Amino acid sequence: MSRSNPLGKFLGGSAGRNIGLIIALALLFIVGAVTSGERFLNLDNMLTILRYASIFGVIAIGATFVITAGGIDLSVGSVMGLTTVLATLTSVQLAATNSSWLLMVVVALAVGVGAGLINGVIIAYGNVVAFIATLAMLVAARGVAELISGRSTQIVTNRDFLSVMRSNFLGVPLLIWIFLLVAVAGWFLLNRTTFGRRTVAIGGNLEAARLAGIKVKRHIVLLYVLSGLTAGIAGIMMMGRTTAGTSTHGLLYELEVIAAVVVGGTLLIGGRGTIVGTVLGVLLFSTLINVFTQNNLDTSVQAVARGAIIVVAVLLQQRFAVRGTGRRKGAL
Amino acid sequence: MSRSNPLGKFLGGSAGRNIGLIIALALLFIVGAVTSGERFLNLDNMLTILRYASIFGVIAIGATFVITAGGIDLSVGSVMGLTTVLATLTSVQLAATNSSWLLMVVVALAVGVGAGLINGVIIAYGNVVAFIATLAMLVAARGVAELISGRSTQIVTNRDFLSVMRSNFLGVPLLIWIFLLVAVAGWFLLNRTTFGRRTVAIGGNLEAARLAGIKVKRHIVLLYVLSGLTAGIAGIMMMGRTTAGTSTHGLLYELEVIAAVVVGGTLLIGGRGTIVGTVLGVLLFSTLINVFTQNNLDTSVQAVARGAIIVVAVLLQQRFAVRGTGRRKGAL
Amino acid sequence: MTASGAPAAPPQPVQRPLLEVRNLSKSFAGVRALRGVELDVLPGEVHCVLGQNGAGKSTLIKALSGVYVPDGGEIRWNGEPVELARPADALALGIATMYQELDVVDGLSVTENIFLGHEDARGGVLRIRDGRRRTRELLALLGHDDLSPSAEVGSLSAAGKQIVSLARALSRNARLIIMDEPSAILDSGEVANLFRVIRELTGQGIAVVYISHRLEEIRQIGNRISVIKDGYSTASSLPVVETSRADLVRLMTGRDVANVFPPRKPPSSDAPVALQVEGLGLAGSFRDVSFTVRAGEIFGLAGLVGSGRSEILETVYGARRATSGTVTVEGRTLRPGSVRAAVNAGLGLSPEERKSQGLLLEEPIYRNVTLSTFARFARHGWLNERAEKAAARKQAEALQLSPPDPDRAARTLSGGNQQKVLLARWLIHGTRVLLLDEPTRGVDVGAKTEIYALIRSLAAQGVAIVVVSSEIEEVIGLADRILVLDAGRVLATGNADEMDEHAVLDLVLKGSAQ
Amino acid sequence: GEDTNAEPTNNSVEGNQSEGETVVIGFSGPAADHGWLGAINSAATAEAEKYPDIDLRVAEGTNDANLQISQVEQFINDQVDAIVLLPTDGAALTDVAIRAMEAGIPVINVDREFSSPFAARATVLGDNYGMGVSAGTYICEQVGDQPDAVVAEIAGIDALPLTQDRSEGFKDALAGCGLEVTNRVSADFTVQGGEAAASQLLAAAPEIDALWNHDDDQGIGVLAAIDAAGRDEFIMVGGAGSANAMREIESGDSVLQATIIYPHTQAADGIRLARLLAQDKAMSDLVEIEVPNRVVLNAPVVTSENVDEYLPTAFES
Ligand SMILES: Nc1ncnc2c1ncn2[C@@H]1O[C@H](COP(=O)(O)OP(=O)(O)OP(=O)(O)O)[C@@H](O)[C@H]1O
Ligand SMILES: Nc1ncnc2c1ncn2[C@@H]1O[C@H](COP(=O)(O)OP(=O)(O)OP(=O)(O)O)[C@@H](O)[C@H]1O
Ligand SMILES: [Mg+2]
Ligand SMILES: [Mg+2]
Repeated sequence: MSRSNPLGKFLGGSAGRNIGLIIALALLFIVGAVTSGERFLNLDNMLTILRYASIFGVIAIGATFVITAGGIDLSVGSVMGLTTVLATLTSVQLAATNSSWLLMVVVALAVGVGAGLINGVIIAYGNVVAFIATLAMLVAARGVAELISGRSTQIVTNRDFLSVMRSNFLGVPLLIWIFLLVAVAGWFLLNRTTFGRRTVAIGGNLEAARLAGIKVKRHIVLLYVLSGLTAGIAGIMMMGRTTAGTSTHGLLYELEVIAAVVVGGTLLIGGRGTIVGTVLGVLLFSTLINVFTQNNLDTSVQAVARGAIIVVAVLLQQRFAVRGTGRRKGAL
Repeated sequence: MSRSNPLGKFLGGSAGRNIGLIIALALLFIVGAVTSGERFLNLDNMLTILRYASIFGVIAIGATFVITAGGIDLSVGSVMGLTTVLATLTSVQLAATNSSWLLMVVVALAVGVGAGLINGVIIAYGNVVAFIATLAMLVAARGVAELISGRSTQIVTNRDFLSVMRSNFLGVPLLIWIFLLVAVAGWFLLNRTTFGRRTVAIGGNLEAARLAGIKVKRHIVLLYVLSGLTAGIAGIMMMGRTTAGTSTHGLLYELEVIAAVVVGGTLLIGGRGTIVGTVLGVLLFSTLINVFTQNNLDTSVQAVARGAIIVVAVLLQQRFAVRGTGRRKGAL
Repeated sequence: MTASGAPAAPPQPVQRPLLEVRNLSKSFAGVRALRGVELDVLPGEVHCVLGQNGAGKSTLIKALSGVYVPDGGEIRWNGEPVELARPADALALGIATMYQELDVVDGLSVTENIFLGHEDARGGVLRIRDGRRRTRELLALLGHDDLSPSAEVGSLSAAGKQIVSLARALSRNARLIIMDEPSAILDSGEVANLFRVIRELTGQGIAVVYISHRLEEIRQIGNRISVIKDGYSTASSLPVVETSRADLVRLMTGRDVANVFPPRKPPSSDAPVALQVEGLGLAGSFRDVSFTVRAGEIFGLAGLVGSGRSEILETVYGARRATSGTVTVEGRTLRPGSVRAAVNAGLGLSPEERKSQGLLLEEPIYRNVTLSTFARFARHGWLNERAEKAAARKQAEALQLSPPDPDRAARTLSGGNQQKVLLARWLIHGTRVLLLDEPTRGVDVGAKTEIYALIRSLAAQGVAIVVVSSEIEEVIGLADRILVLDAGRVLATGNADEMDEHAVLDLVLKGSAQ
Repeated sequence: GEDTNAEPTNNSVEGNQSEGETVVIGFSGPAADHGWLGAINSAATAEAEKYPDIDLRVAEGTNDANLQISQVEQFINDQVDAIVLLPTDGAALTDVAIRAMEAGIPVINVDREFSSPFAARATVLGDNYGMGVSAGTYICEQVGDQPDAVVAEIAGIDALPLTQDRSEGFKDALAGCGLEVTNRVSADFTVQGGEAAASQLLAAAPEIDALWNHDDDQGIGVLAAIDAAGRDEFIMVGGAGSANAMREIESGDSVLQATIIYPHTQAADGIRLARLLAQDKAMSDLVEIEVPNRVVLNAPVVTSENVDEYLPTAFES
């Protein structure tokens, strides 16, 4: 709990908070190493875990902000799908071929930001509870994506885009670098900037933040825009990874993302958020799937094991995090 | 807002709270009547809407209690699926044929209660946040259901069970009667019993409830048991309606149910719950789908319209409900 | 005070104590809140527990109510040692408690709140009519026939909630009622009412443990006094009549605190007008409120609970959108309904409900202190946390915040120190006009004097200050000018030294009688 | 028109194509949450548009049996002339289909079979088991000579009976040449699911000889993962038969060597049959004067040799 410990500080304000998760992750690695040995531990497999984690992780970073502020964004997956559909439209891809592949990136980001803006305005100015507003966006964005794509999968034909997205840097795929970059940026944004401070304040006590002169509504809009932006970034990564744009991208991400963030230690009621925890939560989930596959586990058995492991991870996380933070609210 | 008005009183404590929803529902009926005329307004179609609403609605009644207490139960659909699988096991059906079809009912209810008990204990005594605990149950129960059923659909062969479940009473199908019964019982339980008052208290101010000597943990367990019980009842109804038990029953119910409850006016942060609102919310959703089908709307267009209508319904509901409740917390 | 009257005669000393507390201790992570507390409560007495903020009073009563399980020591009830593992255990014994933090449920009605946990029910089914009847009886006993049993508690003012809380404690038919600062949010009329009820209770042999920072109240209602300092008992069961105010203060603080209100230094009449409020109104709450406050002046708003004082402050501050009128700060008219505009213009508000409106309880103290100024410690949005923390620490030291550790969560501070955090917030801001809503609620005598001195010195530095307080003598003692309010109407405005408590009360009562 | 003794109006191609009296056909299927189902829907609506005498009512695609039942009930209430039903679960929709039949509305069961023969007037099925057999047989032909060949499988949504059927057929066919599935993962018929499952599978199985992927739509993701991992030591067989997959096969430089067709035109066929039934017509090219009650579509293997034949009619996933 000591705040003077610099490592502890980095680990999300207090090392203790993440120790439980690190233990859970370590246990999982041991299980992986014991059951699959070299096949699990080799570099390629580690990169596989990270590549899988990266897209999901980028979205989770954005979601961490929203949840820290006491909100929720169920629309992330669906919005991600929409960004891929619009960025892979024939017209966009043609224009991108003639100008630059960056056009596709810009389109994806713009769509994400736009959807986030709509979410934010409905929530902050329409006073619609975030759960409902973003659930409506989840449904509607998927519908729009289907209409625009005619429910078909659009292939990425832009070679430049693909070769950039699949490039490596220092032996590590670009996707993983993007995740790292977004995570580090997210960490700084949450812990070292006024934006992050406002986010925590709003999640901790919205009324107090308002009375302290923080423009709460505007900030809430920005938070959902940020979440839309990370969905857009994830959309770009997804197009690179799957070479396709389709309305089914991001299907059922909504609960998984929130689960990773909350397992990471961010409070669902707001007021406390940890980027390091989110990254650990995401890694936990992706390592889990990897270990399952390595062991050729039956899908249903996987599901049962997954349910149990999620609960155990949270129990572990709490076991170590509760100390010193005293009684917590929202036990329910 | 007048509290002396008995109708107003029935409508969830204050008529105002539900007026917005009633208006939304009325608008929808007008749209249905104008676009589809007789085809929409006839009795058979009304019964179709209600039959569909009934299964979903029974689950939503249980969910209303959990949400009123500030909790959340994402596992309802998956638990419902599990109840149908276990109640349609060959051994159970054989035993039921030899003894009584009630055995299937008992098995379904017991499974629902058991799952709810596990949820409740993990949440109340394990201090695992409800979102995560029930998400884990959602995943795990589906896995168990798949394992037990071998992923095949089990046919209900018990004739007695089917003929009871499909009977009519006063020209109205049994399913609808069950929904009505559960709704009335739920209303009574929430508004006229100590259990209901304590549920509201726990959702409104958990600490205050504890200080008042309420056994909060035990009560929380009971709430999730109740939610599991309604999932079990819904499972029975589902078996009657589909003549089958399968792990895919109840797929993706989790968010829909919560949406119906919240659109109905129950606060997601807890402390206020309305059964009448939930019933209206469920009716709104099922009428919406009916009107869409009547008008032969494209699925994707339906999705977009649905997103928009949900937001509008909530805005309407709030427009009329905010008055007089003064400063509200949790605008986010 | 209208509630004056001789304290009841001390009960017979031969009586056996109802409650005995021996050497009680309780620690929280790193904080030893109690370390050897003694308490004896006799049937039918009003036993006052005194201590500074953070002395451990609330912790003691929570140990007596089964909220906290003590680490050591003994609690005896009727001579028998008891273990109180949960609130229900204490309630079952006959110990009912009014907690310092309002413990009502907003979404439930008055009746439902009062009987929460022991509802009038048969087989779990509520007997609504019986509950309402008993509620009406209780409310009548408390002199509040005006409260409807079916009203939602969330719609009541803080004082209304406190009354519900009291009714709840009474409804338990307890033999000991513990009241943790019940008067903090009550005006003098309500306090008189409370005392009448307490006398009726003690007349029936019920014991009351009474906690308050208002020493005059203790002299009026108390029989015996126990004093806690830093978790120790420094005195037990002193008879009130034999203990002087100065003794009490010394027992609590370990020093002498004199001169409660610092001397007035009214601003020169040519000081510029800092705040001008004209024709301000808020539909359904107050109307046509006008006043001006000059730089360096302290302006008080007096009135009964629910007269709309808090709402006036919040409306001036932009937290509520005025339906009419204007607010002008140093010549600039503010955009209505915008807190940001008010803050930018140099306005600061220390709100009435510290916990729900002021503090980020889980966040460290320094972040609470800089909540409206952290952007100043940032360049292009990039925070310089070191500078921020240093500034917060400096301000906290200037206010003698205790403990002085700026990294502690605000939640662990005692009430008085939480109030100081809010003041520090606006001091760092360099606010030109400070709006203080109940700045000394729940604050101990020592800290109160410090806060008074602080307010005065701020005024001396040219800050215009508006103070709302339910203690009329506080408004009169502190303010240069006063505005008296009743039910949202301005009754009078005048210089504070031309008024006294009785004059103000008379005004208010006449106003209400109309 | 349920009167089976009625003389069909005609059974020539021209006669069947000619406009008859307008028939209202209700169509309900699962949520189009992946490419093949999307193609099913599009093909069905496109087919209906070809006939001016078809008034097609499409209910919202859903994976909830309860909702789908109420949609069929709505069709019954409206007394449509025929119902084409691709049930989210065959057994779960059987009862309401029987009720429709009892109400005199012919039901055409598509893809996922009802549990009662009385529930449908005609049934159009893809052959899921046959698909697995085709895939397994093809793989046996290619790598059957290596007794320890590593065969991997990427299934679709594991909870669906059709996935079980496909895997069963695959297993049985492989057993014929002494092989078995060494690594099996399941995806969810989506591109992202295919990519995710495949990349994990490739990490878990460093050396593969043959891979069967159940669905070409998720195959886009599978191929992307294979490409990203730089693996090409094995042959891959697809499923469903999307145009995309066929172009890959045609190109000749892909690991994807073959795909097993699972017709996306089933619902479209269902609509045609529904129209014929409602208009009391028979099927051309059959001597039989009645529309047959069971049509099981073939699951042919498409390879570089015959891809030209299939590409023109393949669906764009
Ligand atoms: N839950 C807690 N966790 C950590 N420290 C606590 C907690 N509750 C109280 N404390 C600490 O225990 C000490 C005693 O607090 P307590 O609330 O009993 O004081 P008090 O005498 O009631 O003060 P006040 O007059 O301000 O109400 C204080 O130092 C406080 O900071
Ligand atoms: N949240 C609320 N909902 C409804 N009415 C309220 C609310 N808050 C205050 N009121 C009412 O508004 C009026 C003015 O309240 P306000 O709090 O401004 O008064 P006050 O003079 O500051 O009294 P107090 O000492 O209780 O704060 C009162 O009648 C009060 O009951
Ligand atoms: Mg206290
Ligand atoms: Mg006030």
